Amino acid sequence: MTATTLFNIVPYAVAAWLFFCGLYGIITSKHLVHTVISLAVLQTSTYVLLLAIGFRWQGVAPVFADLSPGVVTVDPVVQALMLTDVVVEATVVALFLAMVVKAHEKAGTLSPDDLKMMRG
Amino acid sequence: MNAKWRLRLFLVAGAVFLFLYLAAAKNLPAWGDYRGPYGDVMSSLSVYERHATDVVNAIDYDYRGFDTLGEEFILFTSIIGVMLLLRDPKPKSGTKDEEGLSKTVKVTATASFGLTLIFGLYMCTHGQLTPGGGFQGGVIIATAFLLIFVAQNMKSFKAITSHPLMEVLEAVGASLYALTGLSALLIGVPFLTNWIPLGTTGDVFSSGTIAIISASVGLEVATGFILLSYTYLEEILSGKGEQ
Amino acid sequence: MKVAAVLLLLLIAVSGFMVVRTRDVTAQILSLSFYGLLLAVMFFMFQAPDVALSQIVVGAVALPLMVMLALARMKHHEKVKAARGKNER
Amino acid sequence: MSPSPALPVAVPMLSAAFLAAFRKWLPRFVVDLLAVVAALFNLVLCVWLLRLSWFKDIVYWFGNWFPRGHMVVGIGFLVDPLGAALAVVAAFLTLLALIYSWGSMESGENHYQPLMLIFLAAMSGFCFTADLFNLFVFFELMSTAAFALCGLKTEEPAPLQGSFNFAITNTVGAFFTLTGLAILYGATGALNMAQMGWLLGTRHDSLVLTACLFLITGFLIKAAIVPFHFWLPDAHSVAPTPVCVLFSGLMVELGLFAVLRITTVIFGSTFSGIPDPLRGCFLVLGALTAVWGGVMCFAEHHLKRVLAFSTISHSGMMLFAMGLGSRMAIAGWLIYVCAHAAIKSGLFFTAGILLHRLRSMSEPILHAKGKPLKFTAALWFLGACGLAGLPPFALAVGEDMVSHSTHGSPEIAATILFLISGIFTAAAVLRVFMRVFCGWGDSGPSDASAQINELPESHEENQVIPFRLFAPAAVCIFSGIALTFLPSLRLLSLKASGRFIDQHGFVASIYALPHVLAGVVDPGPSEVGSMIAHGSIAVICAAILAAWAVFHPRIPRLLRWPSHLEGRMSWARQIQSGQPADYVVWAMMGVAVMGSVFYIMR
Repeated sequence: MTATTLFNIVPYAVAAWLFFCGLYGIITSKHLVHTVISLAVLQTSTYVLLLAIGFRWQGVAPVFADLSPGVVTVDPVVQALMLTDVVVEATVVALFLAMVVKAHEKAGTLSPDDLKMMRG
Repeated sequence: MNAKWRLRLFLVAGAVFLFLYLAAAKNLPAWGDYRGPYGDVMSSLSVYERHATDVVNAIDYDYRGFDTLGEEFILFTSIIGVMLLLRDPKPKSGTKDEEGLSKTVKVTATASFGLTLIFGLYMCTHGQLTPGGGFQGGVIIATAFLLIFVAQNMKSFKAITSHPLMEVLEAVGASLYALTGLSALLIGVPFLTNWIPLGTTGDVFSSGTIAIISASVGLEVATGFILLSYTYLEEILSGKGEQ
Repeated sequence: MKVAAVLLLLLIAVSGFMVVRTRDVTAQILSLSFYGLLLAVMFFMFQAPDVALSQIVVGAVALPLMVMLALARMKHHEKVKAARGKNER
Repeated sequence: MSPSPALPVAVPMLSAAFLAAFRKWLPRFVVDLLAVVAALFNLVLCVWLLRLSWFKDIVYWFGNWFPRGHMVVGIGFLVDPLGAALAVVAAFLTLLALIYSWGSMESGENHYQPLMLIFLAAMSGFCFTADLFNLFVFFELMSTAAFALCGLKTEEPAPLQGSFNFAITNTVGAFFTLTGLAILYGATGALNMAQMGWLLGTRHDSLVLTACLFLITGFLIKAAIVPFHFWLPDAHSVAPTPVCVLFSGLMVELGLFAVLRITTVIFGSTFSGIPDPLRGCFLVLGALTAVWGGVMCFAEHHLKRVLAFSTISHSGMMLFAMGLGSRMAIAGWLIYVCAHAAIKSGLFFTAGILLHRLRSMSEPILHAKGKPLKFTAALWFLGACGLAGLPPFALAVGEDMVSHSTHGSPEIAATILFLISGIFTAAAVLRVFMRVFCGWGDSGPSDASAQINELPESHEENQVIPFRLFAPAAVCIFSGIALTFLPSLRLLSLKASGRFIDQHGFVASIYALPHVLAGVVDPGPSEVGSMIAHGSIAVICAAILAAWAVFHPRIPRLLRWPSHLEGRMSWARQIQSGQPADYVVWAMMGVAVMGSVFYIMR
């Protein structure tokens, strides 16, 4: 494997690593809020991956307000896919946190080890 | 499974996972060598066809507007979910007032309320032209209202945000998008067709339905985030159970 | 440019790991906010101003704020519960 | 005049927004009425679309963005008979669920109806879409609505835990799917499934294999295939009855539908020259799921968990049919899915009646308390026969078609697996019937999950079962029978499945190219004799197994071993640990094993 091949997969490797980190956080979690934050980290992996896929070294941002038409841009589609995801992520995290808050109020604990209602 | 075994199994599976991921990455186009064609077609079309200079927003609110409708309803659903889980069905009256903050902070925050609000509104209405749009503008508007909470007291924050009108406005934001889509059906073209005259490129009222959709998304996101923060703060604000 | 991009990505990889390694939830809010900001910088660098804007408002501000609000609410609840317990005794 | 395929998505969304806005001012019955009307409207629309799609796929481009040459610029819907049939089932079940919960469901201040309608909108969009990212969006919308609906009864700690496990596992799955999607987008530069499949062609390098694996992982989690299944019993044991109906009746099967659509349209030519690892994985995982689900089903004592594990077992059989993959097998799959939706929903509604009248879901607590409920008992018994695959339930037709779609050892394997799945699930349901409705034997062993406290869904007290509860249960069970008598059911499903698994047909429809549909030979009516033999063997074995469990103290010690299946499977039940961390680890193991198989077979 040459240095160029290695260089070419750097962002993908970082995305894979972030996915791995998120999963690691979830499975070693001792606190439900920590679980939710780990899930948020897991999601950022998809941002890095999507952005890296649509990137061009010579490309500019796809905003033509001060550009003449015809210049080379980076891929606007992946950015469009990410844009909505970023905002939606926050509300979905809010929903998960609401579950955690309510579980804390009803069960009085935040450690997943103590929540064994569903065993068996 | 105890923690030790869980971690061991995970590390084994995780190693395979990383291998699978990197094996795929090896065959992806090299970093910085995006080959198209979807993105390039979009970049070249949207200024001519949609009179929108921000391609990302043209995709989000027009070419792939149906996805954004779905995403907006994900937002709507999670907010219903949060309210369902956390709202006290019988809210207590009485608001605890807090002094705490210094006068300087209060004045600064009140002053920045107006600025932030205007900035948010600007973003919502200029989505088709410059970076920004309903999603970002909406969150900024919501932040402006949270500044009231910091600057003034909880009472005025509550007076503004606890109103049932907030929920109605949120639903209006969500349904305005769907209604814009349906309006196209009435004139005989497919759902979400951008049938309003496109105007001059670079104008605030250009790009037809993109401007309307961006504004409705802004309304939905702003009210949604205000509702979220209010729902979380409600119990603390009312000082329930402390007497 | 290329060196800076690689360094930034490596920094993101490290700080992402730090976020999940931070066991104290209050400290985690700070690291999450910092991590969100780093991502926003990366988005700007990779020519994605739209996404960077939403990442700043959401990832670096709104998301940590949500976690903070949730923690505040849980703390409040615990306080109320403790107060109630005292009264009963 | 033909209806726009956008309407089944837009109308429930709009009604949901309207109901959410005015929920504080509208009287309860208006909210219920509007929700029911919206669901009914959707049902009519979907039936109409099904009829229209019969002769030609309906292709619909949102925003009037037709493809430019080979480049698809917008989002397209493609309505084909199989997808439309599932959309009809979705609307039908939602309608019945809304009727069932009419006036009840007090918790949640009218949040329930908007959430149900959004769930319906997401399911309809999921059945129709031809765009991969759009499929993901509807998947997420469906999941979000499901998480919220699952935690509807917020007064108990158990629902929150169940929905938290559900949410974490499914969201991790969604990110797997999104990663696979991003990789495919990087390779093809397209998001439309037809365009992706056409661009990929027979390419089968590591990129395609990994992308395929990650893409289907999210949907296999939704489909509750072993080892991705752990969330399902947790979610089902806490969700309100009408929500369980939608989960078991269709949401799980839609996971499989998405797997089928992706593997036929995008990866349809990938494995044409090389050994197909997907089929093998489907067959093995399907068989494993069918057996494991059946055994665990028999080991449970919480009524909703019993039914939840039986869904897992049947989901495994559906995956097995997908592994066989022929036109006939997929036709059988379609009938099996529809029949299963009807019968399982009927059983859940019946369980809901028990919960309403007797205020519990635990088998030991309910022992002999169901004696006065004659009609409910009859429905429960019919449901058990249906699960075993006894004619005239349509499940038998589906099983027959799947197992006769091949010859030799796969045919024997399919027949045996259908028997095992039918026997164990029906035995568990019959055991509940004997203990609860007949009062035979002792109250049976109790365990932690049987203790899950369940608050009744309504607070009204009545001595007769209200019509709104009984009617949906009866309608479901009897539509499971009525489906069998649909004229030329086998021919119709063969036509639908042939269109569905035809990759070139899909591409041709998207690009409006001419395409000749492959002809269908009318398979004629099924062999009633073998179906009856098969079904009766399953019912008799199930009854023996159930009776063995119920009367096991009276059985000589030497012959007691089958009853060990009930109650003493502690090692198996410990795997179901109730911790999201474990569930994620199991899912990772599943991904790792499947990935290894993919790479070794290449």
